This record gives sequence, structure tokens and C-alpha cells, in this order.
Amino acid sequence: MTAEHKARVATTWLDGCSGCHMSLLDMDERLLEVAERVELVYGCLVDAKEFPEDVDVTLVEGAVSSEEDLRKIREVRARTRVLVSLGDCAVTANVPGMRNPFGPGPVLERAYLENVTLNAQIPHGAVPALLAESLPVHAYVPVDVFVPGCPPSADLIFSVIMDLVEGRLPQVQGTARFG
Amino acid sequence: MSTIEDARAPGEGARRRPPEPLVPEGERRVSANVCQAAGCLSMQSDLVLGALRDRVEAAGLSDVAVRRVGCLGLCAAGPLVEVPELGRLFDHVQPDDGAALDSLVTTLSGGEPGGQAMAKEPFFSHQVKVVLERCGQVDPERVEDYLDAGGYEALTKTVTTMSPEEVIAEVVRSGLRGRGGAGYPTGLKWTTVAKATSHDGKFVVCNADEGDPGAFMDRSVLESCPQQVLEGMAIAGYAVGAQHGYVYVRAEYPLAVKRLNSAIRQAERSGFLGKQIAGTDFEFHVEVRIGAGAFVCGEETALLASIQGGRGTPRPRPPYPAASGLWGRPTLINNVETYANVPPVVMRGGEWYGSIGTGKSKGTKVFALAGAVVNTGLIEVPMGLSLRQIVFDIGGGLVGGKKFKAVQTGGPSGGCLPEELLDMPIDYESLAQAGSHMGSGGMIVMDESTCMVDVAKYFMDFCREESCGKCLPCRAGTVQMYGLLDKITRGRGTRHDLDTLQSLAEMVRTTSLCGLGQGAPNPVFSTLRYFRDEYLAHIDDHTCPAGACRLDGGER
Amino acid sequence: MSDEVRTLVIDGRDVAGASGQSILSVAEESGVFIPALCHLAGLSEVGSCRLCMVEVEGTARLVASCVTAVEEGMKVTTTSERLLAYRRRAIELLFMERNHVCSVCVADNHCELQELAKTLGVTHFELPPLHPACDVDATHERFVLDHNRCILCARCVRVCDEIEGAHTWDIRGRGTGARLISDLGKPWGESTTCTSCGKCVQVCPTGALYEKGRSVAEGKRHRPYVPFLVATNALGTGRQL
Amino acid sequence: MVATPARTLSPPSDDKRWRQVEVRMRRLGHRPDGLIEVLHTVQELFGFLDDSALAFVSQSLSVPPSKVYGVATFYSHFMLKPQGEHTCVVCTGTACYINGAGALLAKLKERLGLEAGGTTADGKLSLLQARCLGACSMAPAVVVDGEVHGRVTPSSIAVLVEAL
Repeated sequence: MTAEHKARVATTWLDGCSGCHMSLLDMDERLLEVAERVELVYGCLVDAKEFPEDVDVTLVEGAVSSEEDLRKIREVRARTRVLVSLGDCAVTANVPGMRNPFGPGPVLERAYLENVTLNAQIPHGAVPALLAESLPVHAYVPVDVFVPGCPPSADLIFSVIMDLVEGRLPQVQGTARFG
Repeated sequence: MSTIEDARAPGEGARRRPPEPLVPEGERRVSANVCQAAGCLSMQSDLVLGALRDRVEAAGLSDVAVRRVGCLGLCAAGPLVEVPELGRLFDHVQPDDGAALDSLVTTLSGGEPGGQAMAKEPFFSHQVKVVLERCGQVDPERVEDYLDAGGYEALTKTVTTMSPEEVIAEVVRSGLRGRGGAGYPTGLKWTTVAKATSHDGKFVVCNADEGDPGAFMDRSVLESCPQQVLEGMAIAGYAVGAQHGYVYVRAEYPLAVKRLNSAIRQAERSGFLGKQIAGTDFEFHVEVRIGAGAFVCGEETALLASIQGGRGTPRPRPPYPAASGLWGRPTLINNVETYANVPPVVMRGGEWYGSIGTGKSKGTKVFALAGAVVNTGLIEVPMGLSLRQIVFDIGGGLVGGKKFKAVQTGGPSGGCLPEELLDMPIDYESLAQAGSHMGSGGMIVMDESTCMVDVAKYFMDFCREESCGKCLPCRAGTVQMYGLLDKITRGRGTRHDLDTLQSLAEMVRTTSLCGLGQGAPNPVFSTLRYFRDEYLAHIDDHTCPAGACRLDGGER
Repeated sequence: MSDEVRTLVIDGRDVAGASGQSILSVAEESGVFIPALCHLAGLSEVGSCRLCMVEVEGTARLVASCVTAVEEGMKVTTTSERLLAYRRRAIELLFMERNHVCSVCVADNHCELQELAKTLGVTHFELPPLHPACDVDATHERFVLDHNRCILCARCVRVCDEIEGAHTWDIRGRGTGARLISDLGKPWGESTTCTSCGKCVQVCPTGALYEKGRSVAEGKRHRPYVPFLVATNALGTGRQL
Repeated sequence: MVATPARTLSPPSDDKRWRQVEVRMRRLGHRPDGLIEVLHTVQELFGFLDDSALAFVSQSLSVPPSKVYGVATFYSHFMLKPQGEHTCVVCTGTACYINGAGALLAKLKERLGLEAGGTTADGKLSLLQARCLGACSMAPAVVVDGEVHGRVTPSSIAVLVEAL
């Protein structure tokens, strides 16, 4: 099969721990099978600076927690045909969302003031500003496929990718679960 | 003490009368009935009573009785004084309003009658008083007044001349249905409790936990004529074979509680409660239980849990209270208005009662008319009267000539009826078909300045706060529905939110454990049905057509 | 309970139960799965989670199968599109009501809520999380109460009252503000009625109650725990099961 | 643990009002189902229900403490904290709501810096919210120290509260 027939797939990473990407790599030798069907056009495994246009499938890991996350996911959505929320953070906000009952202020204070012994200060400008709440991806943009799990198993990710490149809607109901 | 004659006999040693109103010793030519129900009282009608009494005394009118009575109905125009013999009504009578008091005294002394001619008051047109017959006529704190007005004749007739089966047959014949909202046939309920076997007693419970916001019928009845409710309960006790009754009243109604307690003491002294009622072996005791501020306790199983000292959480039915109620024994539960209907049914017969009203909804219904209507107050109308007659004839139309938008009936589980349904007859079936229900009888008129999405949000706020928290759909579902409605009223909602709201409402209605949860989505359904364009205006155009919502718009 | 036999049809299968027995219990015995969270064999039924609602032919309303007795000739349907939609919504309402973060929960892998979400095919939530600020009470010497994971099923309340006889637990407040409480709403460690028997921990379907020292995914329960207790109790008292 | 016979329990203090509570409990036969009645009595006498009162009632009626606490917190009428010297209750029934009770309440909250159910720092005033007082014909209604005021406006309420 030639490169032209390969699905253009991207992965991206918002507020998450990279565990879902690790799980993706856990496919081990099946990565070769995937590579035959997929052209990876963007993601932490690829040296691309700009999120490209005209992407068939994007797997997004992580919750939307900062202004930068929000900018990124809107761009991704605009340039992607099938958007996949990969893992609990993208699907439910999961661990990043644990700050929500407290609000960003107390969380920043805890992290940058109370627990710091040297040069305690809340950073401004150097890092993107936090949104009031950390929310799942579909709180901001429409999502086509949800794959919960923390992380989703390599088997599940493999089957989701293969379903999508073969034009099937992945059936994860009854297989995937939170946590 | 055994008969009515005995009870009326003066000079009973045990009888301690409450402070006497001014009643002439000799012949009474006319009387001035000063309303002492909560509405008028809050406008100092007690001072009006005192002031009028002083003036009548000063004028030497020895054949005039100045009496305190219960609700005269037209609460909007209080304090009210009625001169029934002349059919005159004086409204807005202030204790320091010399002119009004002078006019009253002139009227009472036989001069030019002042005030309004009641016959001409549109407010009193269309009304038929069965439950409220004695409400503006008797002193609520004097059993003698009630007896003079024919009170306790029905109970005496019941226990001395009728078998329990005959009493129930009469109630069945009347077609009376529960006035608490659901409209369950009263006779059928009584039959079930009567048939239930119990070795250690049965109970009769009066639900006076009138919690619907905008409803004050039961309060008015208890404040105006508590004896009639007690009499109805005692008749019910005789019919179903119970010797003990409880009245469960809201703590928010202190005056009703006070008058009820005093009525029980007086009825006991007069031999109409307690042992050997009317000289027979029948005994019936009534205790008052005061609620503590939980709307859900209007639900019968929650009410029973509360009477037994627990958290007022409903339980699944069956078993129904008729089979297993208070302390696991058969228990009859009806509301205030239902019991108040019983003495007239027994006295005048079920046939007579059934001749009032419509095919399936017999008799009269008491409504509390409130909101954006001119004549707010307490009314009693035959079933089948149209909404238009109530709002525009009795209610006198809308305040300030504003445009009518909706009538809300049935409280937090009821619905909002639009203009096109104004000619609908008011009965159980029509209301249910229109997506609302009778409820206990609150009727709130809304004009064009009321936003229907905001009204739905208001009721959802009520339900989420009053949910007992036991079953999941009601506990968490009402909170989520409130969130969606709040989002829409802020102009942040989407069409997708509307779909979610609708499917969530459907789920909460179908799966909740009790009536509170099952009914909670009704205001959403009815406003979506009749006022969907208002929802869409908030969503698509980010505007509130009524100008009631503060839209902050923007994206989430 | 009477021994009279009732025959009925559940999902097209002919089954039999005793009069007075619940639909749920007969289904369980017949190997038909009906989801439920507040129900636990051996405890009284409260009918509050509403997950076990089923369709009964000839009845317009759904009935909670845990509190509805079987009747002769009944035709019960335990799964339909409508029921599935309601159940998924119920799971969603539970997840959104408190702060359920499976990945860092002591009950991960041993949680009835998590398992049910999977079984019912819940993959995401449409409704917004309410994320209330909830306490974690670790004052007891052996156990922890994490309100973030509590679904108010009241199994703990019932086991403590009905089997242990201590009635340490109850619910305070109402609506979504309702919380599990011990004694006069004070920290669990100060309870004078708690016998530290741990029954509440064993019956908790989620990670709301757990043994100290357990970490993520280590909160395995001993099941079936209550039926065993009920059986031993019954042996002691001669009470009929 | 063997329960101490309820009748010999001693009240939390030698305050004379406890005698009235004891009389009420005796009249109810120290039955557990008299719980709400007894809580009403305690609150009438003391204004609120504190821990010692709840514990006393729990022991006297042989009701588990968690159940007493569960009941006391279920009903909005029961107060677990002392109330202000004065109370201002805003009715938020339907008729009052559509006649502007929301604005009234917002005004009061802002002016007093309180949420509904709160009491000012000086203990002077408690702001409460009621679910329909049945004074619908005078909507919006406010009850200040037990006295009903009808057709209240944001400015007239300010005057009322200021006068306290």
C-alpha cells in the first residue's frame, strides 16, 4: 500500500500524564501493523511543529485545563475529521479535574506558595493561565469517539485505530471502562 | 354530654370559653364579621375588630354583634368586614380609618348602607360554597358558633343513625375525590381502609402539610373553620373503624395550629371528640403533629415517616398506607379540604354533592387565586368552571391591564396553562390532559412580564432543594435540570442542552420513587409544550422575551 | 415468607419463585442479571437507586424489581432500549454528583459503580460534573470514609443497623446535600457507637468506605459477605431466612 | 452496652428549661417516635439545637445519635446554630417570586453580606427564606420578627431592616 492511501493520523496531548501515549506504544509489534495503514502526521512521536490541515483521525489525550489547551483543541478540531478522546482525562477530566472543587486560586497557592521553600511565587506569563475548571474535551468541541480508560489498554487503542482506518465506527461500549 | 342540645346548653362547668366577642344578650339584628384569618390579620384586622367594637359600644348599638370570623375570601382587599344580614362588604378597613369605621357604624345602626353590595361583587359570582360555607360566618375559636351553624349535626347523624357501610356508601355516591392533588376516589380509599383487618387499631390522618408555593386553601380552612375538618375526620374514623387521628400541619402555619388545638379541646369538651361521642360507644381522639419544614412530607409515606419521628423520606408503595401505614397499621390519609367536604356530604347526601361539578369531577374545589390578578384570594367554585371565568370574572382580570400569559396550577409538579386553554373546564381530567394537574388548588396568574423559562427554573430550584435525597433520579436529576435551565436563562444554552433537558426530564419522571420526583419535570414539560419559543429565544437569539432574565451570554 | 410457588416469565424465560419474593431476587436465582446498587442480598430493600427498574407487561409504569413481589403469570422484561437509556443516565448522574476518579480510587477494579458503567456501555458523560467539595474522614483507627465516592446507597446504614445493631451511620441533610454521618455528625473516630466491626466497609459498593493502608485498586471486598452473616445469624436465632 | 434507663438521665445543665423538656418527653412516654415533637420543644425553649441537647434527647428517647442528627438536619425548621436577635424571613413562594421576591432577597443578601440562613456577625439579624407563607395575596411578603409585611419593595425592606 502506498503512502497516499494511508490514513492521516495525529495525536495530541493536553493536560494529561502521557500515560495514554505510553499505552499506545505498548502495542509493541502491532505498531508495525498500524504503521502500514497510518501516516502519523503530528504528535509527540513526530517532528512536526504545526498541527497540519486535513487530518483524518486525531487521538487526544488529556483534559482542557489552560488557555493553551483550549486554543490547541479548537485548532485540532477544525483540522480533524474524526476526533477521538483518548483516556479518562480527555473523556472525564479525571485527575486534572480533581482541582475543580477548589478552584484554580487555592490550587496555585498550594503548588507554588505553600509547598515551596525557595522563591515562592505564582508564575505569570511563563506558563499558560489556568481555566476556572479543568474539563473534558467534549465540553468545548464536538468529539466523535470516546475511549475511556486510565489508560485505555493497548489492545483497545489498537482496535480503535484499526476500526477507524477501515472506516468502521469503533465499538468500545462494554469493553472500555473508566480507571 | 351526648347530644347537640346538651352541647349547646350554657353553664357547663368544665367549659372555659375563649375571650368573648361582643355579642348582644338579646336579639341580634345585624352583625359585623371582621376577618381574622392570616391575610387580614397581617394587615391589623385584630385592631380593626377592637376599634369597631369600641365604636359600636360607644354608639350604644346593643343589637349588633361584632364578631371575629375566618377568611372572607377577597384577601387582596383586606382587612375585610362583612355585614351578612345586609349583604355589604367593607374592604381596606384600617383601624385608624375614621371614615370607614363611621360608615360601618352608620350601616350597622340602620342608616345608609356603606361598603359594597356583595351581590354585585364579581368576585363572589360563580362561587358555590360547600367547604367554605361557614368560613366567613363562624368564630373559628368558638365551637358554639360552629354548633349554631349546624356543625356536628353530620357527625351526630352518622354515629347515631348510620352504619359505617352506609357512611361509606354516601361518600362513594358523592363521587368525592381526594383534594390533595391526585384525585383518588375518596369512597374507594375509605372502603379499602374499612376492609383492612387490624387487631390493634387503625388510624385516620389529615394531611395539612400544604407545601405547594402559592397555595393557602388548607391554611384558610384550618384558620377559619377547624371544627369542620375535625368533624370530617371523626366521621371518617367511624366509617373505617379508627379511634385515633392525627393532623399533620406545617410549622409555617402557627395560627392554624393554635386554632386547631383550641378546636380539639373545645370539641372534646363538647363531646364530639374523645369517648362516647354523641352518647354512643364510638370514640375518636385527635392529635396534632407539627411538621418541621419539608415539602416532601406532603407525600403520604413521607408524612407517615415524619409522624413517627423520622426523616421524611418516602418509601416504595405497595404496601399502601391503607394496608400498612402508621406503625404498620391500616391508615386513611386525606387532606384538609377532603375532610371538610365530608360533613356536607353526609348531611345533604352524596346525590346532592354529585349534582355539583362535572361527570368525573364532582363537587366544588377551593382555589387560592394569586399572582398578577386583581382579586387575589380564596375562592370555591364548582368543578367544570372555565379558567377564563376564574381569572377574568372572579379574579377581575390582570393587574394594570397587562396581557395574560399563563396560569400555573398544581404547584411544583403542576404546569403552566396558556391563553389558548382559557376556556378549558377546570376538572381533574382536563387539567391532566393539558399537562398540569389540580394539585391542592394553588392558582397563580402570570402576565407578559413573567418569563416561562425562568418559572420552570424557579420550580426546579424548589424541587432540588426539597428533594429528600433518597432516590437518585430526583436527588441528582433535579440538580442537573436546574443547571441546564440556569444555563438557558443566562443565554448560554444550546439546542443540544434542550434535548438533554428533555431526555433527563423524561428519565426523572419515569424512574423517581415518589410523586415529588415524578412530578418535578412537569413545569419543564408544560412550558416546553406551550412556550417553546421562549426557550428558543434564549438559546438562539440570546434574549428573554419577557425581559425577566439577565443574560450574560458568551461562550462557556 | 410463604412457600407458595409463583411462576412467571422473565425475558422470555419461564422461572419460578416464592410468593412475596422480589422480581430481582428471582431473577438473580435464575441467572438473569438486573443492575442494582442499593440492593444487597441480606439487607432490607430501600428501592432508591432505581437501576433495577424493569418493564412488566400490562403496567404502564416501570417497577423497581427489588421491591416488587413476583406475581403469578407476570411477564417481565429486564432489558430494553428505554431501560438501558435510563440506566446509563442514572450511572451518569451518580458519576457527576460526587468526585469519582476511578484511576486513583482505592476501589478501582473492585467497584460496583465502575463495573456497572462498563457493563451498561457508558463511555462518557454529557452532563456537567457538580464537583462538590467533599471531605475525607480518616479519623477512625482502622477505616476511612471518603465522601467523594459515596453514592448514598445506604447499604452501610442498613448493615450497621440491621445486622451489627449499632446504628452508627445515618444520613444528614437532604437532596444532593445529603451526607453519610456517624453519631452526631462528628468525625468517625470519635464515634461512641461504632464497634469497628467493618461490616460497612465490606458492603460499600464503591470506594467510599475502605480499610486504612489500602492504596489505589487495593480495596478488594469480601463477597458475598452479608448473606453469610445473615445465614449465621439465622442459625443462632432460628429465624427463618 | 446496656442502655442506661432513660428516665434517670440528667440533662446537659441545670437550666430550668430542661424540666419542661423532660415533662414533654414523659408525656410522650419516652417513645422514640416522639423525636420530632421533642426537638420542637427544645428549639422553642432554647432557640436552637446544640450537640448536648441532641445527645440528651438521643439517650432519653433511646434513639441512636446518628438518627437524631439525621432528623434534625432533614427538616429546615430545625436550627443547629443560635439565631440572630431578630429574624427577617423572605417568602419565595411562587406568587412572591413573580412579584419580585428574588430581587428583595438579593438586595438583603448584598446589604447584610449574608446568604439565606446566615446571621450577621454581631448576632443581630438572621436572614431566612421561606417556602410560601400563604400570604400570596400580599406578594411579595416578608416576615420581620413574626410580623408579616406585604407588598414589600427593595427600598421599603431596607427601611424595615434598618429600623431593627
